[in-house]
Amino acid sequence: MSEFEPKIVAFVCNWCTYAGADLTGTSRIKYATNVRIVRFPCTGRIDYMLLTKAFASGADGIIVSGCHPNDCHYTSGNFHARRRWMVFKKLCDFMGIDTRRIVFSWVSAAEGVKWADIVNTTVEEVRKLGPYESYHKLSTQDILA
Amino acid sequence: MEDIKKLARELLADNKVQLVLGFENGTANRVRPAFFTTPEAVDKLIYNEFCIQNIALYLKKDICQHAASLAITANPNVVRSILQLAAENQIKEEKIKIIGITHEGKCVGLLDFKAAEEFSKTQPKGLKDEDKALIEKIQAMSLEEKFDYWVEAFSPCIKCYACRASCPMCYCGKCNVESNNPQWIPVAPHKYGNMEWHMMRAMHLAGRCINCGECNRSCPVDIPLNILSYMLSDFVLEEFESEAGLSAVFTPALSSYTMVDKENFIK
Amino acid sequence: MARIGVFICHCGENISATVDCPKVSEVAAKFPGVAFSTDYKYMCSDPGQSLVVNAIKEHKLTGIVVSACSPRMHEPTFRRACAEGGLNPYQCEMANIREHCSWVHEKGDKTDQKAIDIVRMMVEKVKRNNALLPIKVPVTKTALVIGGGVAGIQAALDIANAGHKVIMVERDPSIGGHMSQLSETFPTLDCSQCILTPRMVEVAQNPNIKLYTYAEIESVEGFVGNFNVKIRKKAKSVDETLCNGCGMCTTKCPNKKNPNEFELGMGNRPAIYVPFPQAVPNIPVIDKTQCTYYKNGKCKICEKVCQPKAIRFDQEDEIIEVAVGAIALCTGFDIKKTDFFPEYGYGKYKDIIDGLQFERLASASGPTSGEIRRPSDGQVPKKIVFVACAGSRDPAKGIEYCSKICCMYTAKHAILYKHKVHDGQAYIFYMDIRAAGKNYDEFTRRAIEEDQAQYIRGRVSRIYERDGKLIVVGADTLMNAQTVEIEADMVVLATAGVANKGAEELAQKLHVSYDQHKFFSEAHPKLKPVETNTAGIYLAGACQSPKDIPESVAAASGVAGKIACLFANSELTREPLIAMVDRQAPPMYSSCTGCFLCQPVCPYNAIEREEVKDRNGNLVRELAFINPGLCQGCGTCVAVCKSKSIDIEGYTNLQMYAEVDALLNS
Amino acid sequence: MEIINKLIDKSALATLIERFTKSGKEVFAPVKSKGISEFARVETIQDIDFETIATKQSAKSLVFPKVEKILSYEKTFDDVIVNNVDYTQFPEVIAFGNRPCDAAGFIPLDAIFAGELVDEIFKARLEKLTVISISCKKADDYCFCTSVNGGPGNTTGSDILLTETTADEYFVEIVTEKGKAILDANTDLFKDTAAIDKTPFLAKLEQQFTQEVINEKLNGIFESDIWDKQAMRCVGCGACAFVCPACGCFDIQDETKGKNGVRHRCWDSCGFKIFTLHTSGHNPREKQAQRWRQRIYHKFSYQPEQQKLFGCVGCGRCSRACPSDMNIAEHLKEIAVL
Amino acid sequence: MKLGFYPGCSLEGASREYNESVMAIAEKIGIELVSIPDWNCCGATAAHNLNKELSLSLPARNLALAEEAGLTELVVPCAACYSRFTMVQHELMHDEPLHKRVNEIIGKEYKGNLRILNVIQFIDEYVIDKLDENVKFEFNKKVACYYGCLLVRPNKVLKFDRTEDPQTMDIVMKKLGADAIDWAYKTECCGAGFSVSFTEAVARLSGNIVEDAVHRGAEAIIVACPMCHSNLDMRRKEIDKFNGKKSDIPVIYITQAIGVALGIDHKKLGLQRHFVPVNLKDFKPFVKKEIDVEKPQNMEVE
Repeated sequence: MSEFEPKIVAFVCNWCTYAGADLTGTSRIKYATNVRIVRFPCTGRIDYMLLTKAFASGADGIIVSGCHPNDCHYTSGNFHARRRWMVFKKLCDFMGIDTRRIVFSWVSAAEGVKWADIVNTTVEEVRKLGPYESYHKLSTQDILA
Repeated sequence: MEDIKKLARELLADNKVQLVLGFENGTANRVRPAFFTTPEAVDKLIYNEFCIQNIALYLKKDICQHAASLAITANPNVVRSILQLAAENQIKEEKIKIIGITHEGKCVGLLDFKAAEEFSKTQPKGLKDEDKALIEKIQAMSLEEKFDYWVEAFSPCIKCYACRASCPMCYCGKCNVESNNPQWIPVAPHKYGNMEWHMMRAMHLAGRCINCGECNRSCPVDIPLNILSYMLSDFVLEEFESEAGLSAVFTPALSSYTMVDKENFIK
Repeated sequence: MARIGVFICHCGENISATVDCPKVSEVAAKFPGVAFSTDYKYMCSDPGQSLVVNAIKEHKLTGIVVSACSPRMHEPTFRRACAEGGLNPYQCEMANIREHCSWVHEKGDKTDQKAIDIVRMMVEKVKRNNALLPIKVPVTKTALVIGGGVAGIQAALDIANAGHKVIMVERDPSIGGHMSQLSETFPTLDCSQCILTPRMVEVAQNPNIKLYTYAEIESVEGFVGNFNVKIRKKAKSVDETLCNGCGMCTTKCPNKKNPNEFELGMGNRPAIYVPFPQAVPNIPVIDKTQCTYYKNGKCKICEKVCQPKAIRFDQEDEIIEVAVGAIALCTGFDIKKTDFFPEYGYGKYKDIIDGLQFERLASASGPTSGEIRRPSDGQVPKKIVFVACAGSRDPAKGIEYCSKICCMYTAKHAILYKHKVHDGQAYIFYMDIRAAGKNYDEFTRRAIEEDQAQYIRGRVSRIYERDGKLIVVGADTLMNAQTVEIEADMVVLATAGVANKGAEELAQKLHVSYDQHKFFSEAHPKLKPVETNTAGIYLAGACQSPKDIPESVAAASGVAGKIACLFANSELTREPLIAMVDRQAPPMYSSCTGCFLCQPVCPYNAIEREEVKDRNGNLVRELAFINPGLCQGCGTCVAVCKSKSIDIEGYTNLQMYAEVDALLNS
Repeated sequence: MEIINKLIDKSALATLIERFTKSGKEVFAPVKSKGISEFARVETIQDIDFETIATKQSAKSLVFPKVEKILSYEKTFDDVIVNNVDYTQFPEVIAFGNRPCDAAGFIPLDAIFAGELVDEIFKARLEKLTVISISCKKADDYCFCTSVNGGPGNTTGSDILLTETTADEYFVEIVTEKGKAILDANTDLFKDTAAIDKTPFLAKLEQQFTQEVINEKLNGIFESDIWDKQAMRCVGCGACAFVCPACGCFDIQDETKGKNGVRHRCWDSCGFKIFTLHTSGHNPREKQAQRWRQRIYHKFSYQPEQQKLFGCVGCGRCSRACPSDMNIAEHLKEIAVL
Repeated sequence: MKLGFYPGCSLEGASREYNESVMAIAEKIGIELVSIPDWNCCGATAAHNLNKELSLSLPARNLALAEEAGLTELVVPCAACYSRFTMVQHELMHDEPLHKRVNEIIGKEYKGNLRILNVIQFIDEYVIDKLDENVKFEFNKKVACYYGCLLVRPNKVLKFDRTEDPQTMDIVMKKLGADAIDWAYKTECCGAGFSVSFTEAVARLSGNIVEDAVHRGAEAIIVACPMCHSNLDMRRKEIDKFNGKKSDIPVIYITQAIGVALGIDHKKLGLQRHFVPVNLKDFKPFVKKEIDVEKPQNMEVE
């Protein structure tokens, strides 16, 4: 049996992490292929519903990443996002949604190495956790099959 | 109760309000919300320990929207709801007269918003011991147990939306679940649709819920929805020192931030 | 039905070395809605672009996905090609299979699969793209300069010389700012007023500049290119059109013992006064709090002696409304007194003064006519101690930042002191000597080497008076941290530079952000140093952070350049990737419930309240409205809106949802 | 078919249920859990709650579940492949221990789903359903079946009706062929008896109005302000419709995951604002009062006219479930005396 | 009114008069000070140089005991004890793992609900308002209020008074009718723990303090710390030797000064126990005067 390859979705802001991931490319730093990047203008734009949507759509892990505090292109989008994530994480933890599978990070446009690192460690951690069966089952049992 | 009635009668008789929103005796020994428009009708007004439905809900309904001015018999939950609605631009102070009633049922007369804020701060909050115990019980569970608990707890949900309909804070003209392009929340009351619906609702109420527990009381299948809000309210209070329903001028926690918000969970 | 074209670029071998481009193209051709799919060596080359243009026409495409490099690289290129093919330029999406795929993975199936997924995701997105038109905003080609210090003067003159109208508002009765109070300037020691006053006169004489002194900003509304500003012109009690500046009133005013603000309390002025002889405009102002007539209802001597009959005791504040297209914030700074440092005795002992007061003592036009005499008894101090960082770089008690200008002016003070008191000795307590700048270090060396200023590296712990001397107790960290006690005749504290009074209030009126010290914040610390987060509002000088004269002037010219660019066109074009609130026909009007919880999250104050009224003018609803002139498109409001009534072009709910769905449900 | 009268004692009843489950039939009966009685799958008679007057929700979900897949589909490059639900494979279901009003509820549902246009899925479910009801010994303040042509011992809609006559025995009325089939397969469990007057064993419930009077009154009061008055405290949730045994409104929802998707039928309620909302923004039933009026008219005017039956069985569930005490019996009484 | 009380070793030994005077004024104004049952050494001066965990655990145990005894506020007259207590509370409340660790060590759970007051805070909150009604004599002397190093430091933790120019004692003394002088050494170091080990340093540091007070005409030095007191009082011989002149300025605890003004018997206040004799006489009956004192705001930036 081949090794489990986790599906990772990354929700990133356009100005820092997307550019940081561009830099990873420009620097030819290799990382795991498991990640798919979705570009947002700002972390403040990222709707928490999209996170559960990603799990429901089959993601095993999620990376949410944006500009470091005080570096937001729009001044405060990341601060609003940070607070939203705090509350969302609390709710997930209370409802048994596996937040070990959600990695929040700040990756700046200069942190190409960090981006590769975040992806690789997330892939490995999620690989250890295995497929997110419980949520996949919940979200598909009444729709597929 | 007589002082409440007297006050209501006077307000109507002096044309200070067009409508008094309160309670009357209902069927099968129940009490129920009632709308009084004449001083004579007020004879039927009651207030007792059973009048716990959060009638602030009706402030967003047509009957109250169309009244030029109204009064409301307001226990602490109703007062908090009114303040929060005001903070969210849903009700104007000049339109409403609050007949304040303490949690012990004592009438404290008319409250303007400033007095209502003071009143609200002095009244005990709604968390019951059994709610607290349930929160603690769930928090002690393992991740899988929690997930199974909630999937199971939500499974009887029939999406009648009584929780939404009876919540004063759920005043959106178009609820998220009604947005179908894209369809954010599955409408069907299957396990997944129920999970996402209740999760979304809990997030929307985070930092805004005044913890009246009405969602739980109105639920025909008795889902302990209120503890989701209780738990998040506690969290928001602890983390952001923010509490809904205490002031008519208030920015809820999720519409604000501080530089020092925790980020120990961020890599 | 969507007809999407997919264009896979090899980027030479940059992509094709690791991604099987023909295969990706082949798979993409089978995606629902894809009408055309191809791959090519260099999509950004001219033939590549022609390929795109022709395919759009030939296959009647409704949208294109260019699968190549990062959109940060070539998105504009392919948007242009898209438009050339006859489509709306915003019907183009880039699938980043270079930076995010071919460059970061090895050749193999997984990499191909990832490229395919990325393309599928963008195909699903572009299907839902809307045709967008750039936003045009008209521009009123008049600039408002707030603050008439050296930065404001420079900005106003530059803008005016570029041929645009300028309105300058100054809070004090004269322009000139702090620079007019200085004696000499570092590192050249040229006389401050000598270089400043000609520029002040230029401002007054420039036909493009309208000057309002003794005036403040009442309110600011609108957005870039279209600000409406109310200016409160405070009553001077003098008719400016009649006054000829003869000075009779100030000479004859019997009430002369009022603390002189310009001299920082070290001199007196009459109740009707011109702040300093070279003031622009040279028109006096009556200080209503001091004037005998205003206090007792008797006197009016000034009115009697005024030949042009310009005195107006009944004059009232006047509100002037102006329309401007851009605003330059040049409100300068203030110094923090040191009463929060009780151990330094400022305010308790007369001979402990601050740096600005020393400037006046050293100024030829100052209260001692340029002689260094101490305030208590007028004696010439023989031993003088300068304390640098008296409040700066002190997170425990003062402010944590470096006030930047103090190292230099303290060196200047030591030099000026030595030039004026030849047998005197200056001591300087300092933390570090920060003299980075053209000829700056040379200047501080000169203070040490030529003018024998004794620099002591250490902090002062206490200053107290004993037997008529000021005992300055400090440590010399270069001498084994030994305690040093100096019996001084006078002490000068280089107090911290702080935000000007009212900065916070003004920032709120203008909706610009400010830091925790109330200095206005630039839009980007490196790349947008003179812009604020509010489009059309710029900042120059020490209102941003402590700055010296050349820096303030450079920033002011930068602002003038920015404003001249803005005014170069009569319309402003902006990317239409902005947020909008749902609007529908009555009776719905909108799904917005008017909770306005989106308002506080907008960094640009772009969310306004729109009142929906019925035919009779009765208020029906209050709805959020996003001002397209102000929105910068961060989308935070979109995520905050509970009823999903806000959406943002380019990243709509439908698009993002489709992307997530497409990524995983292959 | 003429009603066949029998007796069955409780141990025989237990055996009967055992035989059902052993033969692969799914038995649904009231089950009490955490203080709430609802229909649920049972294995033995011990699981069953015989005491509760009415379960919170009706038995309608046995034929009309709250959410039900009606087809699935797969998108290809240029086509959509539709797969219908195989309704021949539905299991045999026994509804046991429901009240006569629940049984009566299947009649109007049948009229909605299998009237002029036949809903095959519904029809298949109903055909596979055998209803064994138990008469009511007790009624509560919300019950009003006697006012809508029902009663605590009414056999309408039941295949078999049981009435407890002694502590150990039920009087059995075999009403339909489906009921007879059960009798025939289990003759050893039933004892013969002559017809028994059930009245002493039934709950007493006074008639408050007749549905015919309501029907008649509704002819002239469409524009009356009574609807505003009655609906004033309605919060606009769908609890009443969802717990109603006779409400059949549904919503169709397609749910897609990538290329695959299903079409779901889920309960809907005329009490919801968006029930009639047009895309244009126009809503023919803009006010809650209009929606309340629709509910009453549908049950007491439109259904009698179109389907010759009434859409209310008097179970009182809507009144019990209402968060703001909208008591339908009270309101109907008000209409009856207009 | 009941408040917790931690005497510590000094107040039971060398500074008995401090203890006596605190108790005497508390009694006079009707406050009961309840000692922490089974209290232990706070570890001051030595522990935090040797073992971090020990230095935290010693005070933490006392604090936990106080909490267990149901106390909500704790008066700690010794400035060194007070400093340790507040620092420990601050550290534990800002470091959760450390807090857990210390709780494990002491085998008790310290929740951190205790408010810790030094003597001048105690006076400021509970005594100062009662002065007008209880004071019998005017303390009509010129005094130098000496705060030393620990009482108002570090400000980040204490959030009380101004670190470099504290005023609370000056205000109290002014209220009692004294002329509290402005002088240079109110927060300078007295030599503290070197009292025994390095007397020369004490002589120099304390010498400067005594000299400036005398030079400015003070008739008494007012203190609120047992160590300051012992250095300025007990080491007077060495001080005088360092200054090269004899001085007879007495060093009085603020509580003693208040006690004197309250009319409490001088013996009960322990005034006879000092090395430098206290010969303060001629106190006039107290007449209430409006004094011009503005309470200093805590102006420090956090």
